[in-house]
Amino acid sequence: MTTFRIEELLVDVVARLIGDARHVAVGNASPIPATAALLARAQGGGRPYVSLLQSRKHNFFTDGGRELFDCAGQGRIDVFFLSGGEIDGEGNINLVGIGDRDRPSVRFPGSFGSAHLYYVVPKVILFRTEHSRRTLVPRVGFVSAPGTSPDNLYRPGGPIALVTNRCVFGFDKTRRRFRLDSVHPGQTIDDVIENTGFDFDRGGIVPQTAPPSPGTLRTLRETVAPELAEVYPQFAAAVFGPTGRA
Amino acid sequence: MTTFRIEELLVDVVARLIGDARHVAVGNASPIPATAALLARAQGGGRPYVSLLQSRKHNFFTDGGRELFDCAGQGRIDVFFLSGGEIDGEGNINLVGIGDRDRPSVRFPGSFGSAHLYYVVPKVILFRTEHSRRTLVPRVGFVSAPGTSPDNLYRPGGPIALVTNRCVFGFDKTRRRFRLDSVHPGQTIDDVIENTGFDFDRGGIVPQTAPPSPGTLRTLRETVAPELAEVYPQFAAAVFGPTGRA
Amino acid sequence: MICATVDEAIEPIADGIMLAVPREVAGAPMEATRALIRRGVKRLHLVALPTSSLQADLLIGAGAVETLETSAVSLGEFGPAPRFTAAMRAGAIRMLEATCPALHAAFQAAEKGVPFMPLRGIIGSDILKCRPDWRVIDNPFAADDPIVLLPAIKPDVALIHAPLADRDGNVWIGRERELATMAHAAAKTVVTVERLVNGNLLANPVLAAGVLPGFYVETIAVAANGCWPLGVPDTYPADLEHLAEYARLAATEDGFAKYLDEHVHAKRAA
Amino acid sequence: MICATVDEAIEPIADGIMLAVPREVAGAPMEATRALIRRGVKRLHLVALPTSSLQADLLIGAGAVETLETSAVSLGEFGPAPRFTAAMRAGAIRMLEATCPALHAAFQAAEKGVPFMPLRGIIGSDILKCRPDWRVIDNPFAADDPIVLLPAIKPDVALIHAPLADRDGNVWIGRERELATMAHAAAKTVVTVERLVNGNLLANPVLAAGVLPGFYVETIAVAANGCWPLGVPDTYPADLEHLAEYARLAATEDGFAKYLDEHVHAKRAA
Repeated sequence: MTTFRIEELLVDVVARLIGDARHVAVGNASPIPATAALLARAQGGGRPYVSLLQSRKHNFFTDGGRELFDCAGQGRIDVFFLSGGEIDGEGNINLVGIGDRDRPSVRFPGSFGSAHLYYVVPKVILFRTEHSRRTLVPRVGFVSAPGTSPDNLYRPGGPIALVTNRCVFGFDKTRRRFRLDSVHPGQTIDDVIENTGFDFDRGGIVPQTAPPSPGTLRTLRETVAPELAEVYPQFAAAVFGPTGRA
Repeated sequence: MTTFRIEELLVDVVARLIGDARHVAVGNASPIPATAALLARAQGGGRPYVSLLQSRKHNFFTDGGRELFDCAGQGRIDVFFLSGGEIDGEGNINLVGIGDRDRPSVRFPGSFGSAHLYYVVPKVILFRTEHSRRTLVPRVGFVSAPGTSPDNLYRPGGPIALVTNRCVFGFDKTRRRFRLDSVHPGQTIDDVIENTGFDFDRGGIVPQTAPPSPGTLRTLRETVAPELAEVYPQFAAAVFGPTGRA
Repeated sequence: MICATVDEAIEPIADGIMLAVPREVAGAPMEATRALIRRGVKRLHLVALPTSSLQADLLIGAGAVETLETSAVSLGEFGPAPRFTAAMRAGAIRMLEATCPALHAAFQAAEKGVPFMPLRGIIGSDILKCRPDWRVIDNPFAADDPIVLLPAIKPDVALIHAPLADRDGNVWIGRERELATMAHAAAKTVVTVERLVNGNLLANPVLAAGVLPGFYVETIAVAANGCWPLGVPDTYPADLEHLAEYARLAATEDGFAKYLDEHVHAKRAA
Repeated sequence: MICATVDEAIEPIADGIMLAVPREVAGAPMEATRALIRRGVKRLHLVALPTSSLQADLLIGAGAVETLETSAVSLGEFGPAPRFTAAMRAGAIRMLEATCPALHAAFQAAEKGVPFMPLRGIIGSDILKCRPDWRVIDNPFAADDPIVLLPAIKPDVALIHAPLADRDGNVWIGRERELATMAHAAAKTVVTVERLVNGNLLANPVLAAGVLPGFYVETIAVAANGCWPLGVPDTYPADLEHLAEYARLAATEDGFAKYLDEHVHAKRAA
């Protein structure tokens, strides 16, 4: 059996969640989602269109910083990635802070585009490698963007899954809860329960997260890694080796 | 005394109405206002900025067709020119048509930007060479844009004057009426009354429109005419001679 | 996406759709317009952003337009647009009166994925009486301050012409930014270009500033001199003699039919 | 309008004004920012469209900011923005939370001369609780469809940096279109550029597509390498070593004071 790194597993998981899409956009400082989008494009023979906001070479917007949001508002962005300093069991994300609003005990950078993109992008994939009771909480201290909205609110988009370094949660929009879909190799369901601050659903049997296939690993290491090196040199070197190849 | 053409008189009249301004914009198919704007710029040593929408060389907009209107909405366009198939005594202009709206007896091209620019540009100069009861009417058949608005309506702009081939009317915003300011050489007050379909105010003595000074004519013929030739070749040739010089 | 012929490229422009076209000076795709008339396109809701000249007049005269939404149709220095004027006087088309910035704002609303856009002015104009679909509300940020709201215009197809495109579908539109807004607002965008270039237009930062990215573009076909007899900004001027001839002929039904026979149905030799 | 020095160019940026600056990747005018801090600018309402990194952190650390309006402040791969984080935890600045597209839309409202702009999303976010100046209305074009209205943001001054300008004040901004929107929205625009070029940038149609016309510009000064240690798109990259050093030093009050002494008050040798 082929050996692989956890990053390669996560990239494969995210690429499968992307599925069939026309346009995937990835924000700044998101090497694993960016790698997954490039993998999906390599496996899809050029589809989806991939916009990496951190890159000039992989960024096709020419109408200024607003174009990503306008484009998403038009329904042209099928997949986007969000994270959170805190994420709770209803899919609410907190990018602002914890404690008194005027003198917070913890301050995060800010909400970025989440309070718009979370509503209008059909497939939002939540990604947070640190899976702990510090990050996955019962109730976020500040709702930068809510996981669900009342039926009368215009909301074609929202979360479909939460990927961590321990497992993959699917999101059930109608039950407004996460569902444990698979546990990564080396992790147990108990590890997940112990390190998750919110309740979640799970079936009787929870499968192990499927490892990336040899073909996927080859594409990743031979085709994607060199492309990635332009955008995330440190990450590409660390995961795939100094030449951008494993 | 220097001889001059009626067009030169009208250009001089309009240039004086422009007065001190930062940015004058002139729409398409308006050779006399365009010439007046270029004359004002020549006399102002480069001020005002002049945007001739018909020209590429004298058009500084780079944000598409909307920029003129956005720029005017920002309060950056001080002077603009409008006309009308019909103009009435309250300064209402009709660029749409006469008669039943679904089967008009007369149809004009349409309102263009008048229903916005007439409201937001501080100095709108109405210009219509044909001065007759057909064009200057008691009440327009369709209000493309009204001469005045109720006090509660946001309206920093509006008409300041109406220039025709017979005279200059000033517009009194509070009285919502035109006032005969001067009559062109060769015309009498009776000519004006006879050919005007609306009532207007006038003082006891109505002066003759001042002729362009020799200096103005020199600037017009030597400096402005060559610039104009690029934008309105036929007009420049007709008024200033084939070389663009009188 | 890159089509062999203009006829192929215009396939997305079906009968009865809302079709957006640019103003006459921004590159009106006349070759594609003639191809549409040859194909016999019908019942268009034609939106000219914000005005039109020969393009709208031809489509109206050819009976392709059911509804016209624009701020003005005119041949400029060549006078009124004769087929538009005749159709209006005969009550042959449904006219949605507008004013230029209202159309720009309504396209920007669609571009931003919002249902409406506010605009100053308009109140007191009879245009409002023709537009029950436009609303007047009180500005919630001030007291006693009425303002117009314009519903978003989301065309089925935007039809534009540009100087250059590359094989990835990126289109160089230069200063004519409303062409990008039209593409952003429309579900699909059909493009004709003077020529295709090798390489990627986005690779050059100077060119990239004037590029419409390919992911907005449905089909592209080369149509050299494709705006004739109108011009393309900074590329070639309008054919004034031809436009004068059009104004002469189109003044009558018969003359217009003759024009169609000569210049539309009989495909013009380049 | 063309100034001899950056100090002269920034004169319109008075204490207490609303100052708009671009996002960190669009060309943040750092030389002008250091000049403002040397001059001791105070009580700014700083609007970063839509986010900021070193520029906002420096101004906050230097005590120049009274109110901050932006969607996020971060040093990206170098971690949290330390002076911003410290000021927030100490309650030292007034924070107006936002989300990126809301700021873009609010600048576009000012650009269009309208009092507000609608935007989807936001409802249900606690950002609304921090923004009593944002309104929720029922979309007049639909039933039971709440939507947010954002009041226009009209900065007193927009401060931007670009690669090129000509002596008529035309500025080449390329793809960074929000720099044009900022200039359109602001009462005055102050520009630093890498270099001045001869001739008129609008004369070349390819360059013209990326030009901000001079009539929006109040002052221009040359500041070669003027975004250092941040980068200018397609021109030069950020100085990652220096940013790492900043993150290290700015983690403490004393370290930040040391940074100011070394890199701001002691004018950096070019």
